[in-house]
Amino acid sequence: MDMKVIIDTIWVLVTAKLVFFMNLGFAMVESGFARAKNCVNILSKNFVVFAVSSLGFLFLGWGLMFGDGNPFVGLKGLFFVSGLDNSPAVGEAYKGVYSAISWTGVPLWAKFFFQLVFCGTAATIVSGAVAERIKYKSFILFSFIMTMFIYPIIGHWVWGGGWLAQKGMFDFAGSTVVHSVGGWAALAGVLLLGPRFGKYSNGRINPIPGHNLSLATLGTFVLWFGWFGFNPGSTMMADPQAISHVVVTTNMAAAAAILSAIMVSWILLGKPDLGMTLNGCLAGLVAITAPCAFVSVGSSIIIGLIAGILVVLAVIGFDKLKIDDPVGALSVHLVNGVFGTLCVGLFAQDKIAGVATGDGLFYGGGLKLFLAQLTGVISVAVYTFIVSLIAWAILKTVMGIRVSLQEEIEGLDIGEHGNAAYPEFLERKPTYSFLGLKE
Amino acid sequence: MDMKVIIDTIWVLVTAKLVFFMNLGFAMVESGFARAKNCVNILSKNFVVFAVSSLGFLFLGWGLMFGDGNPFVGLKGLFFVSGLDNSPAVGEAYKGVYSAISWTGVPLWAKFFFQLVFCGTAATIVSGAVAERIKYKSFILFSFIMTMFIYPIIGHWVWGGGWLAQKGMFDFAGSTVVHSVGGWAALAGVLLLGPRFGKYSNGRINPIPGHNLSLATLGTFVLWFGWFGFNPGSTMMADPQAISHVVVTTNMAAAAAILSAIMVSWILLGKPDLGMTLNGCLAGLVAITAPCAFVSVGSSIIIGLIAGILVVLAVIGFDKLKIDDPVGALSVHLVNGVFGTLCVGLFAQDKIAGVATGDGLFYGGGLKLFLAQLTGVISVAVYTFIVSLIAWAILKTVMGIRVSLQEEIEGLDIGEHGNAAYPEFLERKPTYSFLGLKE
Amino acid sequence: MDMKVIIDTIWVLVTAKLVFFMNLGFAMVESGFARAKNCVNILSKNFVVFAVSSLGFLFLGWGLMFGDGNPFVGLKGLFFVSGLDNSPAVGEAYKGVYSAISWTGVPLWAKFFFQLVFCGTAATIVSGAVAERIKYKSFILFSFIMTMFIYPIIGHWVWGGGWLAQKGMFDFAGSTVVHSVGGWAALAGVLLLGPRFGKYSNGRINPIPGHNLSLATLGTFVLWFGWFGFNPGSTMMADPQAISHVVVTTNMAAAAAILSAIMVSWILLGKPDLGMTLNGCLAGLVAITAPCAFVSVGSSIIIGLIAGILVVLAVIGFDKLKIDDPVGALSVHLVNGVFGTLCVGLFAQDKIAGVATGDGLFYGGGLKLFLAQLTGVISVAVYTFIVSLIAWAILKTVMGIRVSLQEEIEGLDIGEHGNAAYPEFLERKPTYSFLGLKE
Amino acid sequence: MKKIEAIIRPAKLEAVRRALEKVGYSGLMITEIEGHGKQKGVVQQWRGEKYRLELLPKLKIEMVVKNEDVERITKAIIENAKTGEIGDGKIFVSAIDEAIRIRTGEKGEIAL
Amino acid sequence: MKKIEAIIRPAKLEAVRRALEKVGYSGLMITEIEGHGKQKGVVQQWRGEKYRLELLPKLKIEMVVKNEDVERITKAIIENAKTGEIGDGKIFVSAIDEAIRIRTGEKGEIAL
Amino acid sequence: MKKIEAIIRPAKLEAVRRALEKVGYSGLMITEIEGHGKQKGVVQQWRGEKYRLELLPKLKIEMVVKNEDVERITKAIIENAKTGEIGDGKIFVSAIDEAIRIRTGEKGEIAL
Ligand SMILES: Nc1ncnc2c1ncn2[C@@H]1O[C@H](COP(=O)(O)OP(=O)(O)O)[C@@H](O)[C@H]1O
Ligand SMILES: Nc1ncnc2c1ncn2[C@@H]1O[C@H](COP(=O)(O)OP(=O)(O)O)[C@@H](O)[C@H]1O
Ligand SMILES: Nc1ncnc2c1ncn2[C@@H]1O[C@H](COP(=O)(O)OP(=O)(O)O)[C@@H](O)[C@H]1O
Repeated sequence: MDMKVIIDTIWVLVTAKLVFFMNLGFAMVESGFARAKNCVNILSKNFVVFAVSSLGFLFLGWGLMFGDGNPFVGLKGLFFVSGLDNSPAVGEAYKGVYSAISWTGVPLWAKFFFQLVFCGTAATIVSGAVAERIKYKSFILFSFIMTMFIYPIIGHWVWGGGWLAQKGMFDFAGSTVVHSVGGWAALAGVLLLGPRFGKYSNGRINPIPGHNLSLATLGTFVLWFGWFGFNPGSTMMADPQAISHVVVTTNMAAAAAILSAIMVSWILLGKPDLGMTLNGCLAGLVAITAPCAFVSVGSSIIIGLIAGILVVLAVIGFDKLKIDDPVGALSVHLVNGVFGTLCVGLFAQDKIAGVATGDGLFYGGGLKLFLAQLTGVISVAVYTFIVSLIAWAILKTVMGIRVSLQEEIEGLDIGEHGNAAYPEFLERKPTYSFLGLKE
Repeated sequence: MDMKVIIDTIWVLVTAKLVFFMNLGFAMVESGFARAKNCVNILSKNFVVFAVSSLGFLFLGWGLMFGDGNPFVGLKGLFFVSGLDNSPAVGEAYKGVYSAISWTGVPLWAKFFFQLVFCGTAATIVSGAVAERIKYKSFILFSFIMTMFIYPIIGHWVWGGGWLAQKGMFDFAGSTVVHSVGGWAALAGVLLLGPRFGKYSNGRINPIPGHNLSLATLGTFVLWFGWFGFNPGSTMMADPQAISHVVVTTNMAAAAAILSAIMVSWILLGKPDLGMTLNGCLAGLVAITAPCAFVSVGSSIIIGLIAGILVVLAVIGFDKLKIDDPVGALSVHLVNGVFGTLCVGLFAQDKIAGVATGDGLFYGGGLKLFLAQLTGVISVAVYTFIVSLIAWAILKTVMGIRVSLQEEIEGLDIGEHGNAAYPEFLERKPTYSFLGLKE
Repeated sequence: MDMKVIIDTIWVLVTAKLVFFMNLGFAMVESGFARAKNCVNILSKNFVVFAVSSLGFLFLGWGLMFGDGNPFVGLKGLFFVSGLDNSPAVGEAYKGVYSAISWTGVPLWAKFFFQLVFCGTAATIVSGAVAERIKYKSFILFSFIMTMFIYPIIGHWVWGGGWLAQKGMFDFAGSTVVHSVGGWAALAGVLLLGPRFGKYSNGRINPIPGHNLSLATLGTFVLWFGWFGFNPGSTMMADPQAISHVVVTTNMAAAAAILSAIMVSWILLGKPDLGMTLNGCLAGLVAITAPCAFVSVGSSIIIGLIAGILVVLAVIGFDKLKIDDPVGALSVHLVNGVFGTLCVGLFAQDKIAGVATGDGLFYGGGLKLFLAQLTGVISVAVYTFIVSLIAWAILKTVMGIRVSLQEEIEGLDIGEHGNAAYPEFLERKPTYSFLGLKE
Repeated sequence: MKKIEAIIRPAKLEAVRRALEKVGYSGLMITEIEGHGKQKGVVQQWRGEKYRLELLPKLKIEMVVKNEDVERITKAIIENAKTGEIGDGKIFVSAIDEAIRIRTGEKGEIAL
Repeated sequence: MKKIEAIIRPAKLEAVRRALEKVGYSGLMITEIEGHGKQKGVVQQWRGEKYRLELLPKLKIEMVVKNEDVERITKAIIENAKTGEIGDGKIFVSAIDEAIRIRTGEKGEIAL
Repeated sequence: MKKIEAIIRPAKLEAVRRALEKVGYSGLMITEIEGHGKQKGVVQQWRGEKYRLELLPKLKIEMVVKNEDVERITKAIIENAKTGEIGDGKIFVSAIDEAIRIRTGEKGEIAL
């Protein structure tokens, strides 16, 4: 057996496992940032979403994304990854219907698993933004739609040899394909759901503190760890220079974003808020996801610094707009997914880690790359937002997407699951309603 | 140095580390499913058990399992892995006393560590079932017995070239060797211990809710993650096709089991219980452990779907039988360990990922393979259950295995350890005794 | 591309990621061992410290540590890892200014990332010892000093081809370079800070129990897991025999230390304390860190056994000396870092896993190696402790290092961050002050 | 002086407190209690077994007030804690002999 | 009307409540308290240092009842909360001037 | 018999209890409450929004004592719970009709 295939398969599988592990990270961040009375519900959503993704992506998602077809959608080998394929053969030797991903010399199931964990990430992003009020059933159904009809189409455009790839748009590990897709789908949901009860009442913004910052911190560390699979794994082959480069740009962006988020919140809010610090880290990671292999370590620090500032402003901004996102998913994944994608057009340095992207605006490449990135950002926004809005609207009409007010007040744990997350601990029940006497 | 040896060693060690990490998963699932007053005790048990396994398996377990000997037990190089061995030499080139495991070309200590983490898993399974009433001391002693005399013997039969291997029984990653062995040993303990105080009183089954579903969910994610070491690592060499295949069957079985457990509990219990969802996931993983490399991805989904249903029924069934298993260890590991082992006989497709198992019943292979599997299931049940029963009985006579009623009511944390897991949080002390007014 | 480079890069990066993950472990152990009212602060410190390390080590630390220079400090390619370097070239072929680390054939950024995670570990050790009273701002500044001026200098001496390396001192994975450096810096901080309010009052030692032993156990498991990156990764190349050997010695020392810590606390304290058990595990891991590749598996067990005893005695001893270390960082990292380093001089067996250390005292090598180790221990102690003391003293004078008494009593979470870790749970506020009526 | 002890639904605390602020009050204490009256408990499940939590979380508000304020304050509480459903809670009034302000040592109504 | 305030061991709650159900009662409130009486505390340890939790978890049951029910109810509590060991707890009885049912506004004994 | 109900700062519990031990007492119950008096709340923030926790954690100590002990015990509490800052708390005294020791069934002052 070819050594290169073995090594690449190990790399792809090990990094895919780390990305899988990010499901734990999301579960802990989201439940930690929400109230105890909705904890079981959030845990359940984050748990079931990867099961749904697994089946949805196997059934149809993979085929639409990587099947040979037209620039907009895959058409061959649609169902159950059952098209002809002789992976790990590459290049000329490859015979099969998934040619868009035939450049990486690993077995078909390794490709599938790696792509699946990315699909799962896009789906799980939605969960946090719609938390504390969405019906469990409706969330499960939306996740099927997401992993079968929304994510794979965008994926086809960018990573499946579709029209955006042909336009010269670059998204190394998915600032757009994964994060902003998740973000736009979430935004559509949030708008149709409306804010949580009591969040914007009497003309005030009432903060609703999360119940467990230990869990949220734990989750953020796990996500940071998982990102060391997400970004360097996206080489899908063990190219030593590239993966080493990507590990460092990824880490530096996170580090810089943490420090800038701390500074900004210290200045704007008077104290270094831990929630903002954690969001800052994630913002840096999301922002560097597209450019991680195309920019220098120095640029990664700048990108991180800006991401950390952006996320703090975005969290405050969304609240001003009365767009209620309990965990900051929009500020992290949508805002910084867009920002990171555009950064490729600004900071890219041709072949810095091997890929011929051409130079970005700041490195003398002119607007060409930037415009390709912008096209990507806009078209993805339009498609994802509209399709998601329609999907949410249909769910809303057919079965409802929001729990009853009574259930929301008592907590979704009892209403949706009949469980309590912490049955033995005495909780300060009224906290959420008693807060909010703003300075 | 031979590249193949290097690569295989990396694969074996990395997957072994993931399996090691499952200790965290077990600790969190089990403590989350138990009451706060016993939390320190459960954490301690789950923590010490791998230390015990490490010493026990080093001292004797490895030798009994892999030492050359007769079909029932290893006899050479028994103590401290100190027999002659020239690993990573394989095949003809191998000179040593651990020939049953000489097919994998990695250094001896890599083999040892990989096998050790499996031994540790079998031992830790017991911990959950006997939780909330067992004496710490007795648990430690039983764990020594388990890792020195019970697990290695069964291991020898199946993986050490023993009589079951010769009979043509297949257990790829240990549905039987690890999970059902753990399960039978646990069952023996549970029967001798009796149910927790108050669990079955006044003719009712009194539910005793776990104290922390966040931890339990965290633990289940960690276990799922770890299983990506458990199953694909069991190739013990980096065969790209095989490991990719196994990663996907493993994941699909888990996903399917989650969804079927949710459906069944939604139908049977009215709401999608999170505890059942988590157990469903684990059930799917246990069930696919034996067949993961022998069945198609399609079959893995079917196996998962059935496992998810089985576990819900088993949890309810054991309660009806007044067999008190606080965390569902029997339903997960014993029932689905047996089920998964039999599935090999039903769903196997010859050489689907390389191994020549012959076809299972559903693929035209007739009853041959199924009967070999059944022989394995039954003989392992008989040996493990009887030896465990004797071991528990001796411990019971010599030093007692159950804490005093007074201590059980006050909690084992104070009684056994003098610690409190959450000394600053106000707990609703009487919950456990006040529940249970069944509909 | 040379296969060896690819494989070694994978090994280095994967193990580095595991070491990165130890940040989560530290965060959970330290917050679990502290009080709920300081939880946000501790999480924040543990979170920000890796961001600080990333920037500090990139900016200057790497250059001082690995830049070509004199035996005391690196002088070339100081800033931003920007010196000439043609990694992964090795030996004769290497052209660059970081020759001390040119023996490992991986890309420069892989080397950097691997070394960075070690630097981060040294910095995070400080955090636990100074917990529950240090100002957030001052901690951040000290961390910059630590990662730019303290750790890299010692690193240069031992791993950067400096005078201790030339003296024949061996520290495989950093018992001294990482752990005791962290420990000495922490000790200096603790002495200048003084004990927490109420810890030693009325002539008594008042125990201040940690708020969450589930988190502490979780963290310890994560650290144990991460150590399987820390120690075997320090080969910085995938040498199968060496890494397999190191994995097993690492694990055996931990296992032995757990059991001896349990035994000792059972004997000395009457019950097997979980906090001591967890510290015991970490003590064994720290102690084996220097000798893991130089001693036999049998010796690793002995080293672990002693480490487990040492840590229990040290925890009790530091308390007697009124040196207040809330999480036992000194007992774990300082005491056992020193002990482990000396063990190399006692237990080393020449070339047992490839490295020519010469034999230790117990294997007939005489005092030579031991004295080299001792020289290392003492000189590192002197440099680190004095420089740290000066750094802390300057911070104390310029901006203060301790929060106000009022803030300390109310908790640093409110004072430093304006956050509460668990706003919905009812806490037993006075616990900490009401305890301590010693037997 | 009288002590007013009101058991209310947790979700009604904000409304009650706002109302009290309007009518004026000098201080209050709130305790998390679990109550049991006519209201049926919440049904939960654990791994297949349903059970009813017979005790429901309630809040107890205690205020020591001047005799003449009792009427006004109980009225404010009733109006704002009422949903008309079983489980709205009760108010109990009892006598207090003496009140002391720890900070100043003042005694009697002035200490309230 | 009288308020019966009973301090009991947490583990005795179920027995007491079943007994109360038999003798009949209209409502109760339960508060988690920490108590200190003749009973010695629990010894715990933290990293080598032993300490005693002098305060022990207890439950306080409060019931407002008609004067004529006091006897019956205190008897039921005593019988079921008793172990004979130190730490069994106490019962205190005091006067209640007025009771109001929030849901209906009913006052007096009818509101209990 | 009288019931002394003292609301104090959590941080003052140790001092108060030591003082009580000196003057002697037969038993007490401690409840975690949240209080609101003249003292302003603590300001916290959550993701960019500041809010004030109007309710502050306090402890309620309840002791049933003989009439003649009221003076002595309230004095001990006041002396040790006082900081002079707003938020020090209050003491309320009320009448108790009857006390019963569950363990023995003893009634009256002897049961305290
Ligand atoms: N007699 C009583 N003594 C003490 N507490 C009572 C009494 N009656 C009711 N309560 C408290 O009031 C709460 C509401 O009582 P419930 O009977 O459900 O309300 P309502 O009859 O007003 O609808 C109960 O949970 C309990 O805590
Ligand atoms: N005088 C009192 N005032 C308030 N609470 C008391 C009083 N005496 C006892 N208690 C409460 O009763 C509980 C049990 O008292 P204890 O003296 O241990 O019981 P007993 O003497 O009946 O065996 C104590 O924990 C305390 O909460
Ligand atoms: N009239 C009252 N009724 C009930 N509790 C009160 C009353 N007045 C004060 N309290 C309690 O006492 C605590 C301290 O009161 P505060 O007015 O802040 O103190 P002070 O005026 O003595 O400085 C409050 O948090 C509240 O719990």
